[in-house]
Amino acid sequence: MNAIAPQEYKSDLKPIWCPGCGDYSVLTALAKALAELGRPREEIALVSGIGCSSRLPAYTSVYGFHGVHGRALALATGLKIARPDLTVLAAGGDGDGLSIGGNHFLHACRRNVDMTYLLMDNQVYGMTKGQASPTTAPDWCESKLTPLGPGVSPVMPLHLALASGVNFFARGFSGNPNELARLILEGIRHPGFSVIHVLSPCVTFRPEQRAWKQAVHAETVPPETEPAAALARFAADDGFATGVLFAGTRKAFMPERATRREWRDYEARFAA
Amino acid sequence: MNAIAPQEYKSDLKPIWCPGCGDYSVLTALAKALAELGRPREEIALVSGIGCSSRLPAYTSVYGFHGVHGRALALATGLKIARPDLTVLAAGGDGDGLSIGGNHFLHACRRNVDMTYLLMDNQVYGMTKGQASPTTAPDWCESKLTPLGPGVSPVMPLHLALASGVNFFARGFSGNPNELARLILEGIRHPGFSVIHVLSPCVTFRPEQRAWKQAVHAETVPPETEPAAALARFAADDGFATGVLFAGTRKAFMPERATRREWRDYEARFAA
Amino acid sequence: MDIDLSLPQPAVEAAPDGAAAFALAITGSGGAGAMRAGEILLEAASRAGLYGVMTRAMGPQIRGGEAAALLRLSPAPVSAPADRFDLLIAIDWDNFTRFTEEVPLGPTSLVLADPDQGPVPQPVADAGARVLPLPCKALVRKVAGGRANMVALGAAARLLGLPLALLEDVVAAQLGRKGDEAMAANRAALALGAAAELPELPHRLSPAADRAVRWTMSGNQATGLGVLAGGVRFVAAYPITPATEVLEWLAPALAETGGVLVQAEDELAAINMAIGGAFGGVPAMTATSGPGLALMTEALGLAVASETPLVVVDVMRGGPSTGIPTKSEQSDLDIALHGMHGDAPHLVLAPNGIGDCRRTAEWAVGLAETLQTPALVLSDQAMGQARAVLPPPPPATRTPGRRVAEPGTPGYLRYVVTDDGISPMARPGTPGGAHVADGLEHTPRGAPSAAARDHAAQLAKRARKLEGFDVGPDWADAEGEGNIAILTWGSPTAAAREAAARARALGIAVRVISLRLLLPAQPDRLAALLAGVDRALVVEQSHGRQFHRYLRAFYDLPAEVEVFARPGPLPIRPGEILDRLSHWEDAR
Amino acid sequence: MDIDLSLPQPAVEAAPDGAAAFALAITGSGGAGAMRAGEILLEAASRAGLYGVMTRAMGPQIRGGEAAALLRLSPAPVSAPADRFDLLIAIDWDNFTRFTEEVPLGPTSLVLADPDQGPVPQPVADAGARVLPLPCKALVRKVAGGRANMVALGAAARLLGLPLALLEDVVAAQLGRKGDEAMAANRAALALGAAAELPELPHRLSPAADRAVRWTMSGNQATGLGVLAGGVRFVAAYPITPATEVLEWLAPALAETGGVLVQAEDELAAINMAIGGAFGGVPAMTATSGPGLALMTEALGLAVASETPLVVVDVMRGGPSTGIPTKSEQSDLDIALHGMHGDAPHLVLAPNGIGDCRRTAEWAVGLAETLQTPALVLSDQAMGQARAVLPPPPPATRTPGRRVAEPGTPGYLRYVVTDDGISPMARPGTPGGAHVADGLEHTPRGAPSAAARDHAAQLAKRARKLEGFDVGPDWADAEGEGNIAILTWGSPTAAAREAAARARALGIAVRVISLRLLLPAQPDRLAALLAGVDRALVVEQSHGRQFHRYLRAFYDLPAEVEVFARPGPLPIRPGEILDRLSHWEDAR
Ligand SMILES: Cc1ncc(C[n+]2csc(CCOP(=O)(O)OP(=O)(O)O)c2C)c(N)n1
Ligand SMILES: Cc1ncc(C[n+]2csc(CCOP(=O)(O)OP(=O)(O)O)c2C)c(N)n1
Ligand code: SF4
Ligand code: SF4
Ligand SMILES: [Mg+2]
Ligand SMILES: [Mg+2]
Repeated sequence: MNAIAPQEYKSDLKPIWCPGCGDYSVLTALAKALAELGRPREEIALVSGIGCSSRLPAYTSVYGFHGVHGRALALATGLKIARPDLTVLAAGGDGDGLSIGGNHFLHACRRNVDMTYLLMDNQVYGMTKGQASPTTAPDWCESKLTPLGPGVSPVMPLHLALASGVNFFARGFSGNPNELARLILEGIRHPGFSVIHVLSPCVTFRPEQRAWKQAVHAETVPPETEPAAALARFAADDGFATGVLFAGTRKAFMPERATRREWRDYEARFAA
Repeated sequence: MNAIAPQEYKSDLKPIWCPGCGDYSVLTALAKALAELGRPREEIALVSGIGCSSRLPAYTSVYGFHGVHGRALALATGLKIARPDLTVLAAGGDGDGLSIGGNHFLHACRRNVDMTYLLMDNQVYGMTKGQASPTTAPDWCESKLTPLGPGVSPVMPLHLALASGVNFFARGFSGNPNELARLILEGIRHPGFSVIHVLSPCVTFRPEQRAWKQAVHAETVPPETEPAAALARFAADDGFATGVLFAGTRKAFMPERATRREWRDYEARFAA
Repeated sequence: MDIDLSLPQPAVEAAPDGAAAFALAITGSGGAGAMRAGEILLEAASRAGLYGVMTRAMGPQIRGGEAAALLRLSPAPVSAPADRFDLLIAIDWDNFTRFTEEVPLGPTSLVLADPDQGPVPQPVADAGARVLPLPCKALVRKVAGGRANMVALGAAARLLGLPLALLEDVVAAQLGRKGDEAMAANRAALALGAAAELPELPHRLSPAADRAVRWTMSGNQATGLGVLAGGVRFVAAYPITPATEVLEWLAPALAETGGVLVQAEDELAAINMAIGGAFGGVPAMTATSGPGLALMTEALGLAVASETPLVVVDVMRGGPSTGIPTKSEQSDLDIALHGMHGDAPHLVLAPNGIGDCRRTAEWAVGLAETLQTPALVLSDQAMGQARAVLPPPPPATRTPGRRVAEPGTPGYLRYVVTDDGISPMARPGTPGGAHVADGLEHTPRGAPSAAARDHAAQLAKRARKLEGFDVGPDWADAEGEGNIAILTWGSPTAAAREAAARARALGIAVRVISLRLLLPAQPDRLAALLAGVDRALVVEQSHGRQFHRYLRAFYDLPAEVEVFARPGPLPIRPGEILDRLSHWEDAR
Repeated sequence: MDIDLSLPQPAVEAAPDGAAAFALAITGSGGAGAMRAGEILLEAASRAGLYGVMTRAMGPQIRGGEAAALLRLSPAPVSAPADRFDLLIAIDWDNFTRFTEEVPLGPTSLVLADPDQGPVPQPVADAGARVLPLPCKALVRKVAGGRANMVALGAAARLLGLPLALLEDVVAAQLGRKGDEAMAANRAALALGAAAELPELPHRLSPAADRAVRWTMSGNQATGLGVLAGGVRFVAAYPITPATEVLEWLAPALAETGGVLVQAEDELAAINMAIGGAFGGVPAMTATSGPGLALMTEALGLAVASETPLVVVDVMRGGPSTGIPTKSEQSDLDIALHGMHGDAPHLVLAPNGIGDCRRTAEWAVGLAETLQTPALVLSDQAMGQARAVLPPPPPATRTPGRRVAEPGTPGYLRYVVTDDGISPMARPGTPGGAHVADGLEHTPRGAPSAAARDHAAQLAKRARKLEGFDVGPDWADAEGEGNIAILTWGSPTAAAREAAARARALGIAVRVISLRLLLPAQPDRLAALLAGVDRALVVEQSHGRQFHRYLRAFYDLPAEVEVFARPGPLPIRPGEILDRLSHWEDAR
C-alpha cells in the first residue's frame, strides 16, 4: 500500500480554472487521499456534473465520467451498484449538486450507497459567470439576474444531508488541503454515502471568499453518530466548522444479486 | 364573508378514487377551509401534479391546473409570482412531491412564496398501482419492483421541510377532516410557504393504513417559531403528531415590480 | 321469455392463414371481474389448442370503473384486432359508452346482456346487433358466493364449444387459492352460464391440428425477456403506465440471474444510473413511457456523446403530455427519432407484435452494445399490455457485442477515430484503460475540446459507426409481391398482414413492409424492398402522420402514396386497411 | 528592421449592397484584452458612420485562455462572416491554434504579430499571409500602466483610417471609470500603436454617406427587446451559456416595466413556472440552450395539451450533450421541431440575423398568445453573442393576441371545439371562468377523458388552430429571381444573402429564401416562392442535415437539391456558398 505518489493520481491536462481558484487544492487533496488509500487507479472512478468544479475528473488519472449538469450522483449510483468492486466518488459544485441536482442529493443521502461525494461549494455558479447558487446569501447583489440579491434563504448542506439521512458528513476547506485529504479518505473508508462539503472559493466572482481563511475553524467535538442528535446539535451551525461532523452507522445500500438461474429458465416459464 | 357553502367549492365530477380512499376527506376539508376563507372561487387557484391525489383540482370549482408529474410547486410558484392577487394552493402525493418533485419541494421551502401545499401522503404510488414512495418504510415488501422492500430510509417531510427553510408546517389526517380544514386555513393565512402534510391512507395498496386512525395524536405543545429550535425539538418526531408544528416568521418572497418605464425606453437605449 | 335464437350468418373473419377467428368482449364495471373472465378464457383456449390474444379496455380508475376484456381466438396464430366483435357479453353497462368505439359491433354480432343492468346503450342498439338476455346477476343469486363473471364465462365457453371441465381446471388454477367454497361457487356459476338458453353460433372454433408449443405472454413480458436474453443485468427505472410490467417482470428475474433493478427517484436519475451501470461494463436499460422519455432526452444525448451503450424502452401511450395513460398510440416516434439536441445519431427500434418484443428488445441490446450508443425501443400499450397465446417467438440474430480495450493497450485513446467509427471501450478495472467519458466535445483521448477539427472528426465518427454498420435483413419484415405496398411499423403490422392476406384472397397482390429498425435509416434496403412498387399505403397510429414524415425525410417513396393515420386509442383494424386497398384498386 | 510595407491587392469583399467590407481579428490570451479592443473598435467604427459586427472566439476558460475578437466593418450594413480576414493583430499567440480554422487567412491578409510572443503558428504561415512585426508588449513597456491591447487598437485604427481622437473618446467612455492615470496610459499606448511602422492598406473604409440612426446591440439583447415589446412580463429561467445574456438584459428591464424575472432551481422548474405565469394571464417566457431545452420538452408538451401560450428561446450551441457551450451550431432544429412525445403541434421560429432577433422574438410572443401554444425561438451563439452596429430592426407585424373569456360567459368551456381551433381562455380572477387546465386528454370542459372521440376532437382542434392560421408573408424572407434558390434559415442567412449578391454581380440569378417560421410548415407559401426554381441549394450549420430533412418531410422540393451542411463552430461563409453556386453553374 501507499507505494503510489499523489502525483500519479493526477493527469497531465492543464486545468481551465482561474489562477487562485480553490479547486486546485481540492484536486491536490483528492490525489493525496487516493494515494493514501493506495488502490490502483483503474479501480477508482470519479463522476461529475457540469461546472468549473465538475471539471475535476479530467485532471485525475482514474476512470472518470464528466456527465451532464446535476446528475453526477445518479450516474455514480448506477456505477457503484453495477460495479460494487470499484471505489466510486462523485464531485461537483453547489449549483450542480444543490440546485439542479438537489433531488439526487436528497435521494443519495437516503439511499446510502457506499460512495463519496465532494460538494465543492463556492456559493456561486462559476462556470456561467457568477449567478447566485442555493448556498448564496440572500443579499448578494453581484449577479445581473438577481441585482437585488436572490432573496432566498440559503441551503445548509449539513442540515439538508442530515434531514435526508446521510451517513457521513465532513466539512473541509480548500485552503487546508491536508485536512481535506484526510476527510476525503475517511469518507471513502466510511461505509455508505459520505458527503465531503468543501468550501472552495471562487476568486473571480466571489473575491471576498478569500476571507474564508479566517472564518474556518476546526470542530473539536467528536462526530455525532445519531441523526436526531446531530440535527439537534448542528441546528445553529455556522457553516465554517471543519472536520467530520457526522458519522452514522446505517448499513450501505447494495441489492443482493444471486446467480442461481439462467435467463433461459425464465424463458421456459412462458411455455407453461 | 363565509356566505359560501363548502359544497360550492366542489365540482360535480365524480372522483376516480377507490371507495374509502383518504383523498375524499382531503377534498371535503379543503372545501370547508375555502368556505371559511370566504374568497370567491375565481380568486383561488389549485395546482397539482400527477397521481391519485393530484386529481384533486378537477373535483373543486376553483381555477385549477393539473400539470405534469412532480412539477406542481414550480407551476404554482410561477402562477403566484405572476399573480400575487390570487390565493394559490398546490396539492399532490408523496411520490409527486418528494420523489420526482423533491427538488421543487426543497426549493419551494427555501423560496418561501406565499402559497399552501397539501402533501397528501399515503406512503405509496397509488396511481401506478403500488410501488414504494420516498415515505415508504424500508421493509415494505408488497411492490413487485422491490420485493425485498425498498431498503432505503424514508424521507421525513417535516425534517426535510425544516432543513430547507419552510415557514409553516402542519400535519393533518384525512380521518379528521375538521382539524384538517382548520390547518389548511391556517396555512393559507400564514404568510409565505406553508406545507400541510396530510396522512391520507391508500386503502387499496396500503390497507394496513386503516390503523393510522389509532396512531395519530394531536400535538399539544404550541408550534415552534425558530427553525433551529424546531429542528432540535422534532429531531425524533414519530410522524403522527397532528397540528401546527412550525410557524416561522420569514418574509414571503415576492419580487418588487415597478412600472416606472415603458419598454420603449429600453429600446431607445440601443440607439445611443 | 320468448327468444329468437336464430342468428344471421356472419362474414367469418380469418387469421392470416385463413383459419376462422372469433372475437369476443366481456364488459363490466371494474369490480365485476370482466378482466378475470377474459384471462381465464384465454388460458382455456390455449389449453384447448387455440391461439389468441386479449387486450384490455380500461378507465383511469385504480379500482372499479369501466373495463372490458377484448379477445380474439383462432386455431391459427392471430393477434390483429378484429373488425368487429362476434360476441359481446355485458355483465353490466357501467360507463360502457366511454369506450363503445373500441368494441365495434355489427348486424352479425351477438350481444348477451343482463337485462337487470338497464337498457342496452344506444350505440350498441344502433349497431344492429342481435341482443339476447343473459341475466348474470339474477342467475348467480342462487349460488352462495357465486360471481356474475363466472356466469358470463360459462356462457362464453358454451358458445365457443370449450368443455366446461377445461374451464373449471383453469379457474381452479387461477383462483384455487381462494378456497374450496369459493371454487364450488365458481363451478356452479359456470354451469349456470353454460346452461343458459343460448343460440348455436354459426361457426365454432376447431382446435389447431398441430399441437405445437405455445407460449403465453404479454408484450411487456416479452420485452423483459428480450433484454434479459440480450445480456442486460442493470436496470434503473421509475414506474409509469404502461411500462411498469416490463420492470415487474425483470425485477425478480434479474435478482436471480446476477443482475439488479433499482427504483430511481425519477426518470432523470433512472437514465443516468443506467448510463453509470453501462459505463461500468454491465449492459443496462431503463423502461418508461412518453412523459418519462421526454425527461430522458438530455441524458440520451450524453450517452450519444460519451458513446455509452444503453437501451431505453418506451411503451407508448396516448399523448401529448400526460395524455391517455392507459391507451395505446404510436405518437412517440418523433421524439424517439429526433428528440435530442445537437446531432445525436442513435438507434431506434420497434417490435411489430407481442412476440416480436422479445426479438427486437434483444437485438436492441446487441446493437447498442456493438455500436456504443443508446437504442430506443418503441413498444406500445396495445402490445405491451396485451396477453397472447402464440408460437415461441424467435430470438434475435447475433451481434458482435461491445468492443473492449485489452488491459495495458499502449497509448489507449477512448475515442480514437477508427474506420468503422467504433472505438474500443475500456471497462473500469482495466489497467491502462483509465479515461474520462465526456459529454463535452473531446479529442480522441477524451480531453474536452472546442476545436472545429475535433468536433468534425467525432461527429463524423459517431455518425459513421451507425451508418456503416451492416444491420442485416432483420431491419424490416417484408412479405408478398405486387406493385402495392403497405408500409407500416409496430402494432398495426398484425392488422396490415391480415389485411394483405385477405386482399390476396380477393386477388389483390400486396406487399407488407414493416420496419423494425427505424434509425439508422436503411434507404438502399428499403429501395430494394420497394422495387416494382408504384403505390404505397402508409399505415400508422398517430394524428400527426409522424411515420409518413419520417419516411419522406429519410427515403425515396413510390410515386403514389396514401396515408392511413389515426390516433389512438382505436386500434387500426384489418378491414379498414383492406377497405383502402380495395378502393384504391377500384379507382384504377 | 527592414520591413517591406507593400501589400498584395486583396479581392475586396463587399457587403450585400456592394460596399467594401473590412475584416479584422484581434487575438490574445484571455487576459490580454483582445475582446475589449474589439469592442472599442466596433464602437469607434459606429461613431465614424460605419456598420459592423463583432463575434467572439473563446476557449472554455472563465478567465484567461485563448480569445479573439472577430470584426467586420463596412459603410453599408454587414453581418455575414468574412471569407478571410484582411487583418489579424496578434497580441500573443496563446493557444491560437485551437481556433485557427475560425480565423481564415490568405495571401492578401496582413498579420501584425508581436515577435516577442514566439514564432507565427504554422497554419498562419501556411496561409501565405504577409506577416509584419508589431511588438505590442515591447512598445508599451515604455508606458507606465500601459496595456498591449491599446497598442494593437492604435495600429488597427491607423490602418482603418479611424481618427485617434475618436478612439480616445470611446476608450474614455468605456474605461474612464478606471481613473485619469489609466486613461493617460491608454492614450499613450494608442498613440504608440498608431505611430508604428505600418503599410498603407490598399482600401480604406469611407464612412457611410447616410447618417441614419444606427443601433448597437447583440442578438441576445435584441431577443430580450423582442419579448419585452411582445408583452412578456414573466420570465423564469436557469442560467446557461450562451443564453444567459438574454436574461441579463431582461432582468432589470422587466423590473421597471411591471414584470419579473425569477431564477429557478433548474430548467424543469423554469418552464413550469413560466407555464404557471402564462396560465395566470401574464405573457411568459424562458430562455435556455440545448441541454436545458432537452429538460423542458415534457413541460412543453404540457403547454401544448393544456393550450398555454409560452415562449422558449433556445440560443443554440454545439451539441450533442454538453457539446461546445461557447460555440455556435444549428443542430437543435430536430428537437425543436419534434422533441415532444405525442402529437404536439407547436410553433417554431428562428431569427435570421442579429437585428431580426427582435422582430422574431416579438412575433413569437404574439403567435404563442394568439394560438395558445408554446413557441420555440431558435437563435444561436453566433448571433446571440455577436454585437452589431445595424439599422434599427423593424418590429413584428401585429397578431390578434390572446382570446380571453369574458366574465360570466354562460356555459363556459375552456376547450370548446371551435372552427378555428382557438378556444377563449379565462384568466384566473374571471368570474364564471373557473376551469382546470389539464395535460390529460380532456373533454371540451376540461374533464379528463380517455374516450377516442374526445381525443380525436382535441387533437384535431389543436392541429387546426396552427394549420389554419394565416401567418402572413413574414413567415419567410425571400429575395431575388431566377431558377436557383438558396434555402436556408437562421444565422447562415446573412452569408447566403451576401453570396447571392455576389453571384448576381457575376450574372447568376439567385433567390434567397430564409424561413423565419418553421412550424407550422407553410407548404403552399413555399411552393409559391419556389415557382420557377429547378435547383435548390440547402444551407445549414449542422452535421446531420437536419434542415434538409425537415424540408423533405414537410415540403415538395425542386427536382435538383444540393446540401451544404457543416457543423459548428466554423460559420458558413459567403464565398463557400458562392463556390457551390458557381460550380453548379459551370456544370450546366
Ligand atoms: C441542463 C443545464 N443547465 C444549465 C447549464 C449551464 N451551467 C453549466 S455549469 C452551471 C452552474 C455551475 O455552478 P456550480 O455547479 O456551482 O459549479 P462552479 O462552476 O461554481 O464550480 C450551469 C448553470 C448546463 N450545462 N446544463
Ligand atoms: C414523468 C412521469 N413519470 C412517471 C409517471 C407515472 N406516475 C403517475 S402518478 C405516479 C406516482 C403517484 O404517486 P403519488 O404522487 O404518491 O400519488 P398517489 O397516487 O399515491 O396519490 C407516477 C410514478 C408520470 N405520469 N410522469
Ligand atoms: S470562475 Fe471561480 S470557480 Fe470557476 S475556475 Fe474561476 S475561480 Fe474557480
Ligand atoms: S389507489 Fe389508493 S390512493 Fe389511489 S384512489 Fe385508490 S385508495 Fe386512493
Ligand atoms: Mg459553485
Ligand atoms: Mg402516494
